Amino acid sequence: MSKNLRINKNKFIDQTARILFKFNGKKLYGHKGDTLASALLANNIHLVGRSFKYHRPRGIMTCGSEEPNAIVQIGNDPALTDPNVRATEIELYDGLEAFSQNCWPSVNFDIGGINNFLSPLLPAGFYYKTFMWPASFWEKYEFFIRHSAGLGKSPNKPDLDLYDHQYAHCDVLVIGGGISGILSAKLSAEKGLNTILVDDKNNLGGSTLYQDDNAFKINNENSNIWLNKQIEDLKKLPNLTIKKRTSVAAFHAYNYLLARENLTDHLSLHERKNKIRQRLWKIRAKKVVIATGAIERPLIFSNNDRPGIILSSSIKKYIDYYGVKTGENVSLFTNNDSAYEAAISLNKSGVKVKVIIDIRENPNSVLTEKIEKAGIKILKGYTVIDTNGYKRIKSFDVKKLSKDGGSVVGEKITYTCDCLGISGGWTPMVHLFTQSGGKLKFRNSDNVFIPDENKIPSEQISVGSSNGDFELDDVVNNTIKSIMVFLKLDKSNYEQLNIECSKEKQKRNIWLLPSDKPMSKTKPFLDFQNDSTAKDVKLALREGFKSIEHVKRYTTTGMGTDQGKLSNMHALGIIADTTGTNMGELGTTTFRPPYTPLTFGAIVGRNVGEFFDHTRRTAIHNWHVENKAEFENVGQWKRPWYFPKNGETMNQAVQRESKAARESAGILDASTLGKIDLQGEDASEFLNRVYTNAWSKLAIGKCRYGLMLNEDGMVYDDGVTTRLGENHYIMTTTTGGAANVLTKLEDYLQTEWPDLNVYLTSVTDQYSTMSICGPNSKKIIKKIIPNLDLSDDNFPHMSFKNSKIDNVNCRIMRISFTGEHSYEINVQSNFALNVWEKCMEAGKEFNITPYGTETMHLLRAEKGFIITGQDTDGTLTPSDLQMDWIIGKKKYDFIGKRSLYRSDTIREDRKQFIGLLTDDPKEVLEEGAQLVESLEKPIEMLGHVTSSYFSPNLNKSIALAVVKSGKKLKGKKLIVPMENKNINVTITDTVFYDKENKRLNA
Amino acid sequence: MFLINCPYCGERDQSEFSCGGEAHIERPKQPTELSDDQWAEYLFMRKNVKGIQFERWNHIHGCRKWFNVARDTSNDKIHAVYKMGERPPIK
Amino acid sequence: MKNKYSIFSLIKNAFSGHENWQRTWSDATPKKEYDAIIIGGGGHGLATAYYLAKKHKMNNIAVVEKGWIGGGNTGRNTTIIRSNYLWDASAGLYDHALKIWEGLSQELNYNVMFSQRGVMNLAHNLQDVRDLKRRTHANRLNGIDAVWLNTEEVKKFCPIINTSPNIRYPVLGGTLQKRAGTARHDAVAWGYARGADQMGVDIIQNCEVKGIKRIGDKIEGIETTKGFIKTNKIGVVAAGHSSVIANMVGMRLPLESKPLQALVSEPVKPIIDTVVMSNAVHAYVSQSDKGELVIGAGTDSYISYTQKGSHNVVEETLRAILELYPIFSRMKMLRQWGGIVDICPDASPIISKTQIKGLYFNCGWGTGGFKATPGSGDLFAHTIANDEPHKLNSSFNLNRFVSGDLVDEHGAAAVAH
Amino acid sequence: MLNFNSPIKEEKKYNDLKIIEVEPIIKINLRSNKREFSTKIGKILSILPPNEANTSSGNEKFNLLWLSPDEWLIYSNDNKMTLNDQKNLEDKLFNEISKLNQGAVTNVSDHWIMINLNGNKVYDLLSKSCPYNFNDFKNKKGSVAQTIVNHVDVILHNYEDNNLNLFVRRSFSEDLWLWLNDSARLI
Repeated sequence: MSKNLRINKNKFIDQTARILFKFNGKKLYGHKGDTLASALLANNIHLVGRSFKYHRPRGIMTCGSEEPNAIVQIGNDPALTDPNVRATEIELYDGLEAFSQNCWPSVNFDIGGINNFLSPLLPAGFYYKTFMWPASFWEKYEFFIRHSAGLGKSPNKPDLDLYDHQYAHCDVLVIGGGISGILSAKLSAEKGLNTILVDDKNNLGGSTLYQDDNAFKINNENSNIWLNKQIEDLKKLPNLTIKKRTSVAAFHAYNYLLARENLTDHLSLHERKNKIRQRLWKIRAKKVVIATGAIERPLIFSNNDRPGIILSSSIKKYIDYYGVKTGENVSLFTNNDSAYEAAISLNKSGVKVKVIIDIRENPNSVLTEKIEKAGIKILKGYTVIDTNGYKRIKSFDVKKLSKDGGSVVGEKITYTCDCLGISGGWTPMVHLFTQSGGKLKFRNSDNVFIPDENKIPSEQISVGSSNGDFELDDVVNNTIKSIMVFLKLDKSNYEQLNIECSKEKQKRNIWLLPSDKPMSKTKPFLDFQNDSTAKDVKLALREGFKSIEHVKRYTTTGMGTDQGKLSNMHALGIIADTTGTNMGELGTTTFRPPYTPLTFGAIVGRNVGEFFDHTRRTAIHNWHVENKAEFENVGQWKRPWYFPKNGETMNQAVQRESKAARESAGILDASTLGKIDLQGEDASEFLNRVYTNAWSKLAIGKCRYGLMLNEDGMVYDDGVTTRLGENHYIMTTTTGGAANVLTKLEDYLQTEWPDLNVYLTSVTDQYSTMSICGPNSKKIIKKIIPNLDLSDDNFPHMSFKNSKIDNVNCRIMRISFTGEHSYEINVQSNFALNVWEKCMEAGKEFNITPYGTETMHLLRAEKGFIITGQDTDGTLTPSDLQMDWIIGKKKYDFIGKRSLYRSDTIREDRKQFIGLLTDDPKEVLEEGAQLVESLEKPIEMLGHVTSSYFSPNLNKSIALAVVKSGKKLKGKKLIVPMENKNINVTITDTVFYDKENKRLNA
Repeated sequence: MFLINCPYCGERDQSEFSCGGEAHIERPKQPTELSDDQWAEYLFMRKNVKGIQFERWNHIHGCRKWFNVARDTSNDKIHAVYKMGERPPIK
Repeated sequence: MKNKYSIFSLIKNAFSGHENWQRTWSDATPKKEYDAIIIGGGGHGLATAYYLAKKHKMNNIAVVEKGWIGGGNTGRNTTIIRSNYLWDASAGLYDHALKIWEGLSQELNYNVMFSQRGVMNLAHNLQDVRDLKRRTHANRLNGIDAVWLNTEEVKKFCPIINTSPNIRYPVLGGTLQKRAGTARHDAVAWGYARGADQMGVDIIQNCEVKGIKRIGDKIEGIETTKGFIKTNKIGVVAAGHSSVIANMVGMRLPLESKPLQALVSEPVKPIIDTVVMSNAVHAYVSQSDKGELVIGAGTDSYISYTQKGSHNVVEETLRAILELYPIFSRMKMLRQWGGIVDICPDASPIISKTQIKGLYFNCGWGTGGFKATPGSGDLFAHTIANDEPHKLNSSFNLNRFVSGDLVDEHGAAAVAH
Repeated sequence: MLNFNSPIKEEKKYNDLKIIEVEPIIKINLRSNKREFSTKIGKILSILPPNEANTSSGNEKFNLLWLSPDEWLIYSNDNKMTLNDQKNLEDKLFNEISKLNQGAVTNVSDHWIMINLNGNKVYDLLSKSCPYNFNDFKNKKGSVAQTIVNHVDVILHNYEDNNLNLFVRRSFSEDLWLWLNDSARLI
């Protein structure tokens, strides 16, 4: 167990620096440059986790993002722990702590392993067929299912890390830093194009980086040496940006791509402080080059999932790049030449390769010759039929394949081993291509889906093995050729390359390798993480699930955290074989973003906490804060809700504020109301069309209340509009409706009525508005603006005056939302705070009382004024609101007019706006409570309470409501049925206070 | 995110725009003359095309101008952009 | 009669290596003529066929599906089931469905995994509170089990929600329906298909409708990629593609088909045991039995049939998720996808006859059709079989857009003051 | 005299970056689709409103930014202009244009807050949350862009190399200011 399998020879791993890490609590050492996987393997640890369903022991199978098994929990700080991290991707850092997942009590002894023995009862979709009796028990079964499912654990404290976003715009984006990506980027940047090259590793070069065998040469140099020179040249190019540790997650339409850059996950915890963990690049590229490479396929045979069974190319990388032997008694099993590359590397490193099982009858290339010369045994036309060992492979059984490959013949041979390398050929990584909308075609010769060059959705190209070129000569030559066309290059420095590549391209493909046992006795895994086997796929087909999507969903194949990178092709192959369909016709499942899982943090970036959403503040905001206002969120605005004094509750504060406003003076910051400046000779006509009432005759200097409808006749917004000049108005809207109203009005102007000469400009932020109301309001205004004639004759209700406060111009409107004599001061915002303070100073002797939205609501409710959005809900017409008076009957048209005369909008039994008084004047109704006439079931609901308050000025509870046929029901008794009691109420008029409007001019 | 070529400001990211739905639905000049059925056609009924759709977009975070776009709703490809009041440049 | 599913049949089949399971449903080739044809093999379409056969004894019927059954919104939604709707008509419709859900696994002998883990809707501003209280009161009086929870009760019910008063839009309370929950979406389609198939319904996949033949105002049949099929009754349950079918008979519908996106995280051990929805901080989340967080995003504003939406919608959704559940910041999005939802102006569905005799539409479910699947199928079957709507779907007719009697489920239309 | 209170009143310095609010600045919004409009503006300001999209014109006193085919923004280079001078200019424009039905003139001095960003990292900073492609903009003095930064509407004016003025609505300005500073420290 504590063996060291490190070979002392490597330039990629810094063996001078030892790094301490812990796996399942055990202290281990690795080196800088290791991944967790390579460090574990160097410590001879293969068993990393347990599978999802059967809890079978699983080990490291790959060296990249396709890893299905070796996924671990990193760290145990509840705020910073990361579930489901691939050991093959995470770079080792000092102090890294990793834990096996989905096992209890430990990965070595896992109770859940019992599922493996129950597996005959747990075929694909078993849960659809059982757990139904008794009916009420599903949730009890489900509890156990839920607790045995899941992989790692979610953090349970808020994340402490920072995430960032960055937009980038480039001419060419090259995805993948392997040999074809490097050549593409170089050609592009040399042409002078603004180029970005991204690669998910910390080193450019892909697999060529460590391909130092003399069987692969470019211009008489070993391919790795040649490539290194290209990389050095590349780094000098001025208009090239290289982003390492950056993985493209999504390729959206219009060449919009998302790439995640990892900035700190490879650093020790103390080095991460105050650094951004991940940055999401939002890249808009004119052209995209996809050079994402290919992934080696496993082979599907019984018990192909044991720890120690590793993809052959990964074995090669562990040896050549990480300097780690994956075992000391290794055999290989293959259907193509890739395994021989691994054999050469193993041989060079002094690892004995016992035998290579090749399903091909006559593999015959420079590589195979090399191997045979080295004295390594090759069994040609053979297959592995089973493996043995529980927590690590111990041996495997081999038989000769029949001619057609459909069965096995002859004697069983058993070989011992501690590692079995497997290679089933290669699958191009076409995920990003298909995400972008590209369509694939199937190449029968070697069973791969590759981009269909006739179905490319945008300015993009796939090159290298992601385009189906797997051999060095094809990769290099075709990449150069196609990039030259794609970027319209006349010539390149690469036209006379001499490439030696000695692999044989012959493959023999058998999706599901035969066994000497009946199918039901075998366990040929397809999706290693989700434990779905070839048997499950066949069962699904027998049960009538024929579409690839049905099979995927029924068997869960391809739905693990690796999203089927290893399993999808075999599943398709087995379906095609079983149903006798051509794979090209079968098609693939949809590849969905992201390519590799993306943290929520990276997607959200910095819009968390205080930056979750904007806070809009009025110019007087700081005064409110200093004066201890409680705030209400109204849209994005912060509005003072009430101003509690000396520990008052909200109710106490509101009662005090409301009384003060009626008895002496109150002041409200109304700056959040939307304000639109209208100019142009058709401004009056425009208002006629957008409001229900008539505007042409409004005199200059006068104000008027307007009601705006949607085209479907329902009340949409309201506010007061003032005529400042012949062709000049200022309109106010509700706070929440401001932006939408302006957009809607612009829409009508630009698209329906372009003939109208009217210009709209938002001035919401230009002017701050403070409303002073109450019997002493006049005296206060007089103090601030002594020279303004405030007599009712000169300055009547619903009119305005231009004036000056000190040196600053302002507009004073005499309008009222409280029913009191009141003034609204509109002043340039940068002077508003000072004007407010002046009002407070001037009002001091009258006990001027600042009030917030709650008191405003109460005061207006006493007068029966509506609040759109509170008393209306988008289903009420002006007539429903008992506001027939505001409909300009003589007007030919206005927005929404026609809708008011439809058969269901003219009905008399619609819900209508009314007032309510509770029989018990102390009883305050709950807003939202329903109104009924009788409690007999089924209960018919007649309407609901929209606004409700205890009125200090009337010393009783009042409410506003909408009730079916309410207009006709004045005086009628209704019931408000609450959970624990029924409240008796009577329908009244909507105006509770000062019905004669005497106070307006008081 | 689409890249939309505002006829006034040039190519901009979709996040600067808002979509106003099907284009060339003219508001009836004389709504009062219409039957309930005809009014409902104007108000609610839509072609909801799968294929080339003519639709309205507003460069709401830019020049605030409305304009028309011919976009294939089956693949989101924009085929043409043209100003309000103009006829579609393609069929 | 097919295999009955049970633990015993599972054991029995285990002994024979699961070689003897029968087909869940058979792939039919179209007959020349049917008494009725359902266009669209999603959950609603298959349920319609199931109830036509079961309750109305119409067995000579077919479901035609252009792809594979359950491949549209049935297999793409976030599987939330609830009935706490505001208006009486909606509450009636959705609670009818919920009641069927409660016995559906047993009725279909197929475990649809309906899990009544509760659905909680959060309020973040004073108007939210008014609206949700209004809904809670209405629900209670309509016999729907909704209760109002204050902030502490919200926290108690789902402890991982950030209920701090210092967040941008603090949680001011919420309404909870305990009977609500989630189900396994694919199983619903497969279970109904199996049930319908057992009663003789033909399920025809990979059969795209290319045209509808009618003489005068009477339906004659459909043109498909598998040839002409005669029928006098067509029920269209084509979700996002409803307008495409309507256009075949020259009809326009009050629908817009828009992208709706959803996503799942990598699977983790149980961390959230209910469904939480929020309108103002727009996101909803639950956790699947597999352990994935299932998160619903919003719709885009434009029409699209691409099954793809804009990235900013996903970003906004996750922003809301992290505001309410900052512990999820390190969780990883595993898979993201889109569906095409057909949305009515009043956010309520259409289950209705049309002016063409024998042509019926069931559409407009917008973002929330899954929850209604059994009820929708039952009521649509009733409407087709009787050529008259059931009382429970009479409000959801096409004429409401003409007369103005909308069932506006948007709630409060505007934020205002 | 009333006190002037702009929302930010700060200047912040970072590596290669300086952010400062510059106020008071007079800003006037102009709208017109009339032919004589341009001449009138030329007479009053001695600058012609630019016709080309995303550009500006200017002299030592004023800048005139293109906002749309019928909309422009005037802002002054001088934050010492008296209230009276401001009022006079506004009135003059209003009387010559709006009163004569040649368009609209609206004072938006306090609607927009002007923030000056200066330094080599200006565009890196904005690109953290602005989808706009600055590749051409940054090389062309006088360029104008209306876009969004951290989801807020802004007007950007390329004043000089790596020196731009950003206009944001007053009610959003403190929020955007916080965001700009939080971002600047992360560059």
